[in-house]
Amino acid sequence: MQKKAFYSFFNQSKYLAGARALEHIPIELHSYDAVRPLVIATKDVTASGLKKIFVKAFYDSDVTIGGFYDNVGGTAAISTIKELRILFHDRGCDSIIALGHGPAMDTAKGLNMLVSLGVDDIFTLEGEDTISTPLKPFFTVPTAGSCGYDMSNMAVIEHHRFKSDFLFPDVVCLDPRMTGINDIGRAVESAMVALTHAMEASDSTMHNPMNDAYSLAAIQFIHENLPRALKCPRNREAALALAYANALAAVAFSNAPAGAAHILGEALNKLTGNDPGVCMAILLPHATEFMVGKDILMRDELLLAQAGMDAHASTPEKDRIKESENQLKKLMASAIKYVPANLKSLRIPPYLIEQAAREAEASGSHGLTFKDYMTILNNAGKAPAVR
Amino acid sequence: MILPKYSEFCGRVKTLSGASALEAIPGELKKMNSKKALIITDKGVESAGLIKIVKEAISKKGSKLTVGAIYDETPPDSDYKVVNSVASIYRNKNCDSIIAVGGGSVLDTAKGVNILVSLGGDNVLAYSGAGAVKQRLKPLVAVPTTAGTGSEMTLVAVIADHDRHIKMTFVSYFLLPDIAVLDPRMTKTLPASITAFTGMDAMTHAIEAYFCLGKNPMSDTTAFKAIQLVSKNILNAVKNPGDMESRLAMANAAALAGIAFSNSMVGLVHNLGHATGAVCHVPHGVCMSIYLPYGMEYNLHKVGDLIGELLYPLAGPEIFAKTPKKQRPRATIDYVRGLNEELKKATGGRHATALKDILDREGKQMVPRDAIPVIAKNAMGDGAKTYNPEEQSFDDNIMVIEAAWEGKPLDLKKIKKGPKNQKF
Amino acid sequence: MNIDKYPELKPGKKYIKRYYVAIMLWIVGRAIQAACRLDKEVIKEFSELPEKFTFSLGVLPDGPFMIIGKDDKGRAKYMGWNKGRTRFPLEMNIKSLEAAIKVFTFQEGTATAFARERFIVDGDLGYALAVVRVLNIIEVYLLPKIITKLAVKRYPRWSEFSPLRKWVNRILIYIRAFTF
Amino acid sequence: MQEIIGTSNKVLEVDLTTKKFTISDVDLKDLSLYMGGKGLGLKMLYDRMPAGVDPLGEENMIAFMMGVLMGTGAPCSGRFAAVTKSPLTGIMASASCGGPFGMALKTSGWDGVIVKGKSPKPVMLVVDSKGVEFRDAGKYWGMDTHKVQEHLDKIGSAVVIGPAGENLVSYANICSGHRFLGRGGMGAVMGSKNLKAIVAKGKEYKIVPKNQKKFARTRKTCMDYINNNKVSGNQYRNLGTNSHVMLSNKAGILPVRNFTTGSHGEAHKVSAEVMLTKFNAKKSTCKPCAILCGHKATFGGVDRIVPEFETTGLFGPNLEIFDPVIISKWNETCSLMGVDTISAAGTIAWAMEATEKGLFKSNLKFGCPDHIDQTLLDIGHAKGIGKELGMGSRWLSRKYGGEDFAMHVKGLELAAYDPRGAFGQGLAFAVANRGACHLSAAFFALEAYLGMYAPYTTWGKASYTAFAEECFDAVNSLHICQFTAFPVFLQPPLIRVLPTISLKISLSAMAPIAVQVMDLSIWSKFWSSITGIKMNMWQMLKAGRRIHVLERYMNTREGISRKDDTLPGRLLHEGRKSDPKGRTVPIDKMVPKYYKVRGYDKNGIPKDRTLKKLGIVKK
Repeated sequence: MQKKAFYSFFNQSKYLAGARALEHIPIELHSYDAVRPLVIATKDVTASGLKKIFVKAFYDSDVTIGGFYDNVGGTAAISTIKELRILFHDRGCDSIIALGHGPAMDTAKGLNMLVSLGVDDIFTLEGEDTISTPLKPFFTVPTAGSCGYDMSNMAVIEHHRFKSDFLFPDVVCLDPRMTGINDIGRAVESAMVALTHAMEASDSTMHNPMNDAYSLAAIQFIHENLPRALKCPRNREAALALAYANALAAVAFSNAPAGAAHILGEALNKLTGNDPGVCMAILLPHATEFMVGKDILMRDELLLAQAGMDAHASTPEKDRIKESENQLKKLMASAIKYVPANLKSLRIPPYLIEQAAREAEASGSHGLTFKDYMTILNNAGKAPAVR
Repeated sequence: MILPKYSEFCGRVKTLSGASALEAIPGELKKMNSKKALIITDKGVESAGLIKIVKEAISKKGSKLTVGAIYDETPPDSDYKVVNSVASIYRNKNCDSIIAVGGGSVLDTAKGVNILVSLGGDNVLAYSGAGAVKQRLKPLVAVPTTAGTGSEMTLVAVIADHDRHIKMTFVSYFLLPDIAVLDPRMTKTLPASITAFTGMDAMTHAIEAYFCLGKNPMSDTTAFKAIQLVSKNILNAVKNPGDMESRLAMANAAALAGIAFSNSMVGLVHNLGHATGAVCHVPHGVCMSIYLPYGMEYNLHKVGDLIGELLYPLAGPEIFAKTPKKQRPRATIDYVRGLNEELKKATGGRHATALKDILDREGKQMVPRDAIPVIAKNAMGDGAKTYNPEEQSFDDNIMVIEAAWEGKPLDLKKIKKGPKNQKF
Repeated sequence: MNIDKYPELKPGKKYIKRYYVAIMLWIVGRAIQAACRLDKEVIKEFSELPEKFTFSLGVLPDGPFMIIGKDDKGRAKYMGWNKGRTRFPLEMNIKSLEAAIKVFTFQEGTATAFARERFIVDGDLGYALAVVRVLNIIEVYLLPKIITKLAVKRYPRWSEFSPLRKWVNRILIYIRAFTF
Repeated sequence: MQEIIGTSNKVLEVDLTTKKFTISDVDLKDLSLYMGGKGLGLKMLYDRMPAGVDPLGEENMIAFMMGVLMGTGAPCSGRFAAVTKSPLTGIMASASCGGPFGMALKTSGWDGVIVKGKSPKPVMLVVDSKGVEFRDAGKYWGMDTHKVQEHLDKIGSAVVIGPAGENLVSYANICSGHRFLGRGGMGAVMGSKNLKAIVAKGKEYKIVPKNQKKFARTRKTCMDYINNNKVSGNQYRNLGTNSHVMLSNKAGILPVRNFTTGSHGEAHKVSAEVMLTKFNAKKSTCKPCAILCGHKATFGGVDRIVPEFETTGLFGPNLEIFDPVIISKWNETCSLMGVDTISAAGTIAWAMEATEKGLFKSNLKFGCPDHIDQTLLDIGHAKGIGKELGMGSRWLSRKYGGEDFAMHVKGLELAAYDPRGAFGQGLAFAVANRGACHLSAAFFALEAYLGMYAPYTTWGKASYTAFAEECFDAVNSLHICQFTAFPVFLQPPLIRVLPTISLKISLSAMAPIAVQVMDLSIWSKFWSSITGIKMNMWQMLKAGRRIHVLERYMNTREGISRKDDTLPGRLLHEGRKSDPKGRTVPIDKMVPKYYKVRGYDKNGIPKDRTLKKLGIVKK
């Protein structure tokens, strides 16, 4: 570890994880002097009956839910946010709880900026560290669908990116009743995003012990629990662990530069509408392989997180990197039913793939060239359909 | 990884770490639009010339930050009167942020001051208790000068009321410092012995965090990393104090351990350690390093596997792989004992491994044998015991302390064992 | 947007659970009072607490509570369940009713509950620990071994806790607790 | 004059890179499997073009295919099809047009022309019976569609592109006479090949059906049907497609203010009645035609085409503008520039809303007619703001946000029907091969106008959509006007005597059977009487299915799958303001059913079994 290099690390969130976590929300709200949260949920929450559980959790507390908006669609839309501001003020709310996955969280973050900073057009805040005053208390209750973005310090609204430490949720409440998996495919996709973020955060040349604690924990969780979840989606413990992993990966992601697989995955998602989780999952093994080939360091702690102490200790030092690549491949293979093995099976036209590489280079946050990205993409394209 | 039925975790402190971490303070404070900082510290730190370094660092060119005032009379255990008076200084000089340079008491004082100046009022005791503070406070930067206590990561402040002879505790997540600065220059001047036991202090935090009742996934990984860093660097840091890299590593380890133990509470070692410190005024870290092996032995039957796992970060994969699973817990404990011995060598015997050979400056014994019952009694009233996997009654305490006094391993048969294999 | 579509939701009540916890607290409270006249350990613990010491154990945000105080003879006295706004030198609060249920159905022992941060202790931790020790003893008295085993870290041995003393006191405590 | 019996079965293949052309003969088997027109075009591209080519690259091909009926004088047969890979959607696009070029090419002895490659500098093709002549088109480059056609008139009839096509506006169209190969940005494909125009001299051959007697008989019945049917014989003939305005407004499926609500009090101002009386319009249609839906009028001193409904609806109410004169003016600008009015209007509507929401900077505002004409010119010349608007609403919304209200499917902007008032149309939009195409199943008419389906249920919608798609793909391969569907569906005796209610019930309850009793034999009779190859209506429908699945199959090779068969967020999440119930399209209920009917797998990919059964891939 190059501890000489300066690093800074931050994570705002407090995690409540486990049985009856929801019932702890009122007391947490209290520690912020908040008593009237506005709840923002995605459409599916009501449908899958989670709303009932959530509301019941507030019984016998002195917290009144100022409003339960459960109509967030596929993306965080500025119009929704503006409407929610009216609701927020009308009910005199003093805090925000986001329930569900991505869009709800982003909407909540947008609303929080709007109501806390009193701006009229949040797009003036676009970019990094544009906020300098704390926002209103913001809690999140992720469900199974939420992925490695949602609990990060970033919000994406209408393709505008907002990044600030004040956008971290104050409390992340992981309750097995909420994180239960009902769509395993979706769960796998989000786990893959988390895995990508975690791996690339721990691999990135700027890793530091603090961030490692998070990313390695996330990786370990996923490697231990994704297979369990695949075997039995009803397994609540595994589901909870995956949700936890997502939350931790989000932190690692917030404190490290985005990696190649992440950048390419997003570009492909934008161009073709394929799920980012799928794209990243396909690209990740090849991206890491490429990095190793470029001997951009990939550390053997990784194997420790993937395979546990005994496996790591019993593997001779020089083989560890190879081994952890195999471990990754093994994991992907176990999820083959939901995540195809190569880009070919997504049938993306070559000219779009090139465009993706070009956009990835333009984003420039990882310092790879168009050629590098193309090699990764081509490897991913050629890979055998069965692992 | 063990995922407990229910657990909470919060590491809400921005960490700046590196050879030039201090220089980053102005920028970070600027983000929180703060312009004028009050520096709180104590004489020791001042005389070690650390304040000079800090001042130079934060007033380097380009920084908008000015130093409003420096208060360096913080007593070894923080007093509420001091807090109130410092608060008035802060107000008079109308500062808008606090930089605390020093150990636990300095930071506790700073936390108290921060409460007063942010929430108003002129007596800090009005805010004592759990969760009395419910708002974000003014920016507070913690610059630890001993790589060990990890107090820069804790949400508790203990402020004494010497008139009534009580210690008021203040507990709130808003008491966490906004920024913790880990800069090797701050720990460079520590003498070997102190480096040794503060290091072991951090080690103890981490190890106990790893097997005590409040453990949770994140406390595990942080503790794991901390142990790794300490066992890799402590000897080096003691032998050649100038080695910035291992100094920084130790500082990081302390911070990580701080996160770990403030989230998963700590047990017997701290319990007895606190008591011993309170009764015989032995430095915290010394007790820690002595009690650590006993703490593990005492809980062996409940959390043996976890203790076994600890061999990995302590001794490294090779030894771990060589040792068969059944012998790992034992090996871990022996390793810690061994480490203590080595430190004893490295510090020329100043690093004690048994209570009886702790000596003060005049070289007379600090923990007399007849103090043991008093310590045991005192320990019954210390919170840490709650989180120890195994129940500890008065007699248990006596038994453990005696062993530690003698400095010979615990007789496992003597331990009253509850149900095996702790569930989390 | 039609904001009436998203009405505000006032918290409901979980009566059965509330009553259950209330009753448990009442029993424990009475039992402590009784034990403080019988069991030497309990008496010892209490004698070490300061004069006029009172503490409350309850569920946030608004009860039920159990308030125990030292009367002038230095013995524990059960002082009802209604806390009101008064503050006590020691307040041990369980964060939510559900958590309280977990504790009082002995799914989580006191120590586990502490470890899982179900409790908020306001006041001197030393006293709190004394109270916890008392609670453990009370549990030993009130409940059959199988259940108590779940609740405490280590069930007291014969040496510490002779069966004779246990049974005699158990009966007496039950009698005292439910008679006035 | 020489005669061609049935079809010439000869297709010209032109390579602009090498400036060479070859003549390939159509295999009669392919002809009977794919019928000609669109179907045959797709088949030929499928054989010639690999998957994943860049739509604007030189590997892309564009095929202009004449139907079997073309030139025989069958009613409403003056139409031809074009097929290519669209730069707007990145998948196959097909369009149909009633311009004079079709007749000319057919009577020069060709059933179609396929163009590939890229010419270094502007070029035009002149086609006669001998073949193709490459002429420099430098002097025509930059001319608008009408001016260039005036120049080319003395040579023959042409398909041309306007400035939009030259500037690769991704929804540029191709013009022939006053008619357009409207959707999917085929103009840009021609532009990318530096191909300004294709001119066919024509008048060299006479097309005669093989079985003249049968042909004449069929023709007569068809004419009767058309003239007696109230839609084709009255509504369209007298009012044109603008008659949809009031019908839609009544049914609440008229898009207003970028699909925020379904009807508007001022809609009558742009209704067909008002327009035609105001403009005292005359008929102006494709030839030969028996329905005569097109109209042109003289106002503002110049002859102008009266805008079709899509244009009126999307440039009118959807932008909250209710002045027919202005709308026709914009219609004119679009035609001159060679821009698809539907996509242009859709994109402008997005721009207006995005501007309102602060996502995008422009001077466009709902209800404000200023700037729009200029914007259209900018789009055509890819100047300033027009450069980006020319990329279509999908591209814009991906760059600037606002995907919820970017009204497109697979990149193709929605036509002027709000599916929240006609769920079947919603499904049709979602699964249509070329994107949000209103003609692929034209469900709106049955749901909202003729009341044969309950608009707010999902019963039988999947089966009917599938049936209609097959039948219309057949129609577009024949190739005959799609409006003949009204008479052919509704005029046969059986249907005519049945009360509507019984139709309604049978269609909704047992769609699979009900659609089988419809008498479509008219169309198949035409085809077989001309070619002399046997084909009954079942075979024709199967051919339709074959064509449709082939197109889907080609699209899935470009990465199309379940994720793309959906509707814009607005139609799924927020109800129309005009609808108190705030109903939205239950798309996820209908699509899986549709896949089942079609024989696709869960992910929307045609199963091997299906492909084999239809003979698309070898058994």
